[in-house]
Amino acid sequence: KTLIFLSASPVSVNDFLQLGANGAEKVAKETGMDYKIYESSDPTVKLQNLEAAAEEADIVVAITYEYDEILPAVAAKHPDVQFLAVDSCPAESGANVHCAVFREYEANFLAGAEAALTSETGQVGAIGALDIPFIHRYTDAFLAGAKYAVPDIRTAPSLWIGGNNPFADPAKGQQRGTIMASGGTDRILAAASGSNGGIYRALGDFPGAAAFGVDINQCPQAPGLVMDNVEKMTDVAVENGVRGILSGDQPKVVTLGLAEGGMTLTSLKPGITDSGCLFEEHPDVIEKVAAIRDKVISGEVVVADPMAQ
Amino acid sequence: MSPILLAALAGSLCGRVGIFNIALEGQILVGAFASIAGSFYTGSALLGVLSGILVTALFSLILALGTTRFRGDSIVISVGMNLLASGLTAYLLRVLFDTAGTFSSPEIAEVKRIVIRAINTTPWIGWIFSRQTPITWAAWILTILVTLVMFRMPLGLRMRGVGQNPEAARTLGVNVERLQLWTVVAAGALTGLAGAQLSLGTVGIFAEDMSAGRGWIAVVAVMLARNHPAWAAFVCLVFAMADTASVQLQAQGLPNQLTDAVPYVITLAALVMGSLRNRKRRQAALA
Amino acid sequence: MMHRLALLRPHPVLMAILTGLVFGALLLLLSGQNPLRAYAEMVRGALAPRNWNNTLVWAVPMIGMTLVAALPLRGGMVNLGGDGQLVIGGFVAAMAAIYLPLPGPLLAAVAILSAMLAAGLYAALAALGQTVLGIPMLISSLLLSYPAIGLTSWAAGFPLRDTATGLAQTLPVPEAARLPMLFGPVSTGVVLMALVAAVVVWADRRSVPGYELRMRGLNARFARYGGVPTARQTVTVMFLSGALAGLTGAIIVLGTHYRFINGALVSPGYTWSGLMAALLAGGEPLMAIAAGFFFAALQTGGFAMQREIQVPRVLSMVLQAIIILFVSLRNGRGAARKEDRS
Amino acid sequence: MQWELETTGLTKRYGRLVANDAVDLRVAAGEVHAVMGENGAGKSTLMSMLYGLTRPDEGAILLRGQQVRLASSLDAIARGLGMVHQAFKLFEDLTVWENVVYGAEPRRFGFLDRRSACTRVQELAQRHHLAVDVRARVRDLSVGIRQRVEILKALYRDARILILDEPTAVLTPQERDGLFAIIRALRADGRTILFVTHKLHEVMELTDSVTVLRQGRVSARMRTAETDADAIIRAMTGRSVNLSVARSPATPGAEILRVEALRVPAPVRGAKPLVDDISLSLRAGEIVGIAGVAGNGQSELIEAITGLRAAEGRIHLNGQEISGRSVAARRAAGMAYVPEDRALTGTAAGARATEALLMGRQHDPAFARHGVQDGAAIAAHARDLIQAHDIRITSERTRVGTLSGGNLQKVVLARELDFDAPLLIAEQPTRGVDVGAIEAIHARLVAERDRGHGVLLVSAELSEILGLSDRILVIYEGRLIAELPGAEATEQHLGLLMAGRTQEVAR
Ligand SMILES: Nc1ncnc2c1ncn2[C@@H]1O[C@H](COP(=O)(O)OP(=O)(O)OP(=O)(O)O)[C@@H](O)[C@H]1O
Ligand SMILES: Nc1ncnc2c1ncn2[C@@H]1O[C@H](COP(=O)(O)OP(=O)(O)OP(=O)(O)O)[C@@H](O)[C@H]1O
Ligand SMILES: [Mg+2]
Ligand SMILES: [Mg+2]
Repeated sequence: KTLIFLSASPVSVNDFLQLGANGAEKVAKETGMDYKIYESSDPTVKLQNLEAAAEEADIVVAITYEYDEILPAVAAKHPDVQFLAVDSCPAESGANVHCAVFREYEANFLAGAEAALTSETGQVGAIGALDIPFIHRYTDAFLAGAKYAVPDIRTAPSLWIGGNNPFADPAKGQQRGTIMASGGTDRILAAASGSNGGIYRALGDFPGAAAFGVDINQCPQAPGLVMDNVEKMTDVAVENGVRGILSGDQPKVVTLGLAEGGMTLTSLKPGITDSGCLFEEHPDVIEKVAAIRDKVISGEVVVADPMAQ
Repeated sequence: MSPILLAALAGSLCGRVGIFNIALEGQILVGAFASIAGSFYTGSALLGVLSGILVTALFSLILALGTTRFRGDSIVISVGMNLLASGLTAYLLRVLFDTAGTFSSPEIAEVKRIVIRAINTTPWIGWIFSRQTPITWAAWILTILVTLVMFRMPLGLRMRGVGQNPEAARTLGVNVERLQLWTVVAAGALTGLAGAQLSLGTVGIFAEDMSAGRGWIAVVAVMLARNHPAWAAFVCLVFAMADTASVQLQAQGLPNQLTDAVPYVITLAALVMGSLRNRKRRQAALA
Repeated sequence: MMHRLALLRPHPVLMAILTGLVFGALLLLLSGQNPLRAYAEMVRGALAPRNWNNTLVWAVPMIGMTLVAALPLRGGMVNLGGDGQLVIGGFVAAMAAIYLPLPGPLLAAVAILSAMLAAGLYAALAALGQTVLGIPMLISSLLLSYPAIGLTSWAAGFPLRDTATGLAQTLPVPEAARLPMLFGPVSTGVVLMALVAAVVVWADRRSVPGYELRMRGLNARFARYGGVPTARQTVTVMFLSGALAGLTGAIIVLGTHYRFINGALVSPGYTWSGLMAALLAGGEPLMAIAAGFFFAALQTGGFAMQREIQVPRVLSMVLQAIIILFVSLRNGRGAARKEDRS
Repeated sequence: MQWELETTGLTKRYGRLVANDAVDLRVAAGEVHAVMGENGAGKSTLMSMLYGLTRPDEGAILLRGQQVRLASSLDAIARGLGMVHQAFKLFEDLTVWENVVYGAEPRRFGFLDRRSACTRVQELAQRHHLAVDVRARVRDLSVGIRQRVEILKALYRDARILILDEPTAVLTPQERDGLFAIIRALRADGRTILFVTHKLHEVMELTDSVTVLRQGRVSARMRTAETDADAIIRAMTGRSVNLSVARSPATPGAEILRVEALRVPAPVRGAKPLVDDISLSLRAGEIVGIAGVAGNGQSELIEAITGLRAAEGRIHLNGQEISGRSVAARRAAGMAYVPEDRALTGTAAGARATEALLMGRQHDPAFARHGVQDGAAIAAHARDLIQAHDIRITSERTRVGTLSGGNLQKVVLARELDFDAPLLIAEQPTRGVDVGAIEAIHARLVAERDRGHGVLLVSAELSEILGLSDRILVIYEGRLIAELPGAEATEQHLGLLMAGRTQEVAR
């Protein structure tokens, strides 16, 4: 049997893609399947790769929203191939399409709370790669969490990287980071993928300032500058999804949030010691954040999905 | 803005000797890559910057030899170089560092920034003057230097002559091709420094296509300034202010898709206004 | 004399392609790959019957943007604003198709025509910048791209966004407005583009405007002297060039994506590849189309190569660049263009 | 005897063409030495080898008996050679002093020493009586002054031997006299001058000895004092040539062209208009010559009439008002135009003969219907013209860039005469064309007139103006300053007028 992992951009461009690929590779090895990655970088090639994968594989894992449009038609043409859409779900699709999507806003909400609780200046903010609804799931939820934890916290207007290369322009990240930090913001969510590095460098010039990374633990990348990370466990989603498909009991749609362990903060992961993150200096805050998480899980606190607005 | 400024200096040098260089974008990218790689392998920021300068100077030999020895068209060569830079850096990123997208590593030694404590956190002034790398300060010194060389030194006189009338320069014993070649290579070194500032100076990270249009802005500055280095620097300054202002506009809630276009729209507006002023003059020229 | 020499040279383009392949092979060896295997995958990925469709799908916009560049180039002008014109075309096509209350095929036709009109007018703006204000078209066309990209991307991201998805993209285009499929992923856009390409080639060789444009490209002063209205010609040619970009954008939107997706028209780099193909051919349409097709095959093959043996597909970019460089060095082209640029 | 400058067996080949064939040149110290020959005889080639711009294939160059290798003009300059080229080689945007010191700049601490550069150039100019404002920009200078700048450049580099390639071609007789005074002073200063020219009387007036080239070979070497014009012509051409055109008096008819108050403003604010309030009239069956030193507005006047340049004022052609109309409309109203530069304006090097010969008639129903070209008709038309005008060309599909200058001029003439337009504007129609071809072109122009067409002739060649014009208009600094009947004009008289010296003429 063959498992093919489809990514709309090179996996190493984005940490959560890499994570997903790792998960796919792991589960393929475990279950004795052949494993391949098809990377694209363009909508047309994406379709070509999807079709080539459907021809060849038994299970196709397609990651990110970018496959929403084209997956249903291709899946319909290949009824014996099973598809797993990770991170997003096509609107209407056949029985051979399964989805694993995330409630990113839940974890970002917690990060915002943590930011507000640790902020010394009393001001937090968020920098996103692009001003698109999907990224508001990060930025808006972050600010909402801050307000929830510390009602009189000030929030800076969100800034965006933009330009020719929003997901990989660290220099612009540095500029945005500097501008936001100079304005007195000392906790900043960096939701800009490859541009994040620049945001971290900027904070190096502002003693006491710290950033929140996304997707994986980014603390080692900028020691002493990252407070915590909003982790998106795409590897878990892929592994569980593939196993479920193999055993035949994978539901049509799985949404993964705090409750399912699909989204988390680095600080809330069990057994974390050597994270390199700043949160380790604030065990009291982490306790409070953990309490908020429990409330979110229990439904006592409802986090709004910014994309649904 | 110093990467753009350095690239604009390079562009005006090339323009003065009659070579239209629109490969600045690619040259910056090569410089950014080479200096990161140099810094990574040597562990020294200085060596990293030097390797950025050296490699980009070598890279610019394509344009230098292409337009002089092989009499190719500078636009075609430049477009080819831009593509080559983009492809080659991405390819080498995979081959050398086994990664795609961005490359960062603790082993990359960054250029230290000069922090002026007193104004460090002051808005505007702090953003502008504090936390600048030596490269940025060098860029301004180089602007003065290039302007001096261009208008106060025999070398500059020769360069201006070569751009205006290569045939005349040749009869006076100036080796036109050699002067053009070295000017383009020197300009390549400047863009290498620009790339070093972009990657090593600002963030210590290399990202694919991280030049992100900065070379094109430099081209525009050079054209607006008609190859005058000091004016090009002025245009860069205006552009940088427009860019910073556009971030402020973002903070006011304007979507980034619109604010991104602000510097270009301002440039266009400046062009239109400038030519409206000169319009009468031109009407006398060929209809 | 010079011309005679150029004719005697043995297939400079072929030599350049060979040199490019040799360089590419060296790069492949450097990274521990087998060049023969890689090239074989590339050829298979581009030309094998199974993949032929993919190449075709890629070639349609590629050739469209090649013509966009070639048309002005034929007259010694450069249009660097293809990206802006392309997104305007794609955006207007999507808007017309989504919001105009027209029946079936008429809707598609109106969408395409309005895309061509809008993009053409936008390109003509750059031409007017040159003829009326004296702003070099090279620079005005490039600068005009940014607001076009910004505006459409904002519109797709905010007021006109399809709120059912998390993306900056418009609503889907109604079924009726979509270009019918021919086979596989190949839509009737292929036919449309082939027709347009044929018209361009024919007009270049047989029509009076084609003659006037060619003469202008050879010597702008001569054309003016002979009564060619060069200012009006500049505007017309840029309008047509922009209209072709608009058509390309419309074909992508109505034939492939079925909506306007932010970034999807610009990110494949059709504009720059097309410009290179056109430069490679010195603006001669038939050669340019061949070059565009060649690049499309190269790029499609590159993707397949990456898929099959994980060789980074940026290698095909490198190949393209090296071929371009060698052709330009060997031909020393562009002497005619210097006239207009000064 | 020790020669100041000597060449032995100097040979230069361009492919199969031998531009210089074993040339032995001998120039004595302190003399003015003329080099003569027809177009293409190899004069410029010889001079550029002497100045190190072109490397000889064979032979040697000797300076004061020493053989020298001149790898570049730098070598030549270092050995005391200076050259003023047929086409000036100046930097238009730079000042006079910058042009002069270029490549050998005085320095102070590595910087350009502008003050000492200015004073040195100023002193040099005064010493040699070359009046020129050293701080002026070259673009603002007249041709005569530019030539002085060129001479200054050579003197600044302390040239002992000065090469002047056709220096008088663009000068008025008065400017020419000024140049001759300068040359004599230089000779008195002990310098040697090599003087290339086509004009016999200049040779007789100024030079000490003459070397004549014919088809790349030295055909004669003589002392000026011991020879005469006829001998030189025979050495140049191998025959006697009569350049005067036989023609009957004009019979002017209806007015074809009327220009009223034509004005072309200057490209920079505040400067004088290029064409300043010019009115003129041309009748059927006459040739009107416009005489003037190059750069006095004649090119701009013609461009304004033909529609290539925007202008104020009114122009009537054939009774139709054409001011403000396009080039195409003006051509359609009955205008044919042989431009001054056949390669830069009159044709495109990359165009095939069919295409070059079609220009201007591309919309003619004979060649195109509804915008679609009739290839067969176009080719047939091209073949007809090639045959009728005896254009030496391989086929009608050949690109015209491969033609020699004379044949290229025939292409332009053939096309424009074929319009059969009532107005023919001919600008420098024989520039750089050899003697035989000149005779033929002059005959064509007269034939046009005799067919009842009006011919507007612009030429810097006084003999051409005098030989062909029924009426002569003199243009000076953008204005028409005199009109005189062709029969009454003399070279001396015209020369003064062209220099703007109207009072002296009146006296
Ligand atoms: N670079 C060149 N390549 C090929 N042929 C050349 C070149 N330069 C000169 N020739 C040819 O060599 C011959 C001699 O030319 P040259 O310019 O020396 O003549 P000339 O006597 O100066 O003529 P003119 O009176 O027109 O100035 C001509 O036939 C010319 O076409
Ligand atoms: N720079 C050059 N490179 C190559 N060939 C040249 C060059 N200059 C001149 N020739 C060739 O030399 C020959 C003579 O050219 P030139 O222009 O001197 O002729 P001409 O003496 O003006 O013409 P004609 O004898 O017809 O009046 C032509 O065949 C021309 O193609
Ligand atoms: Mg000649
Ligand atoms: Mg000559």
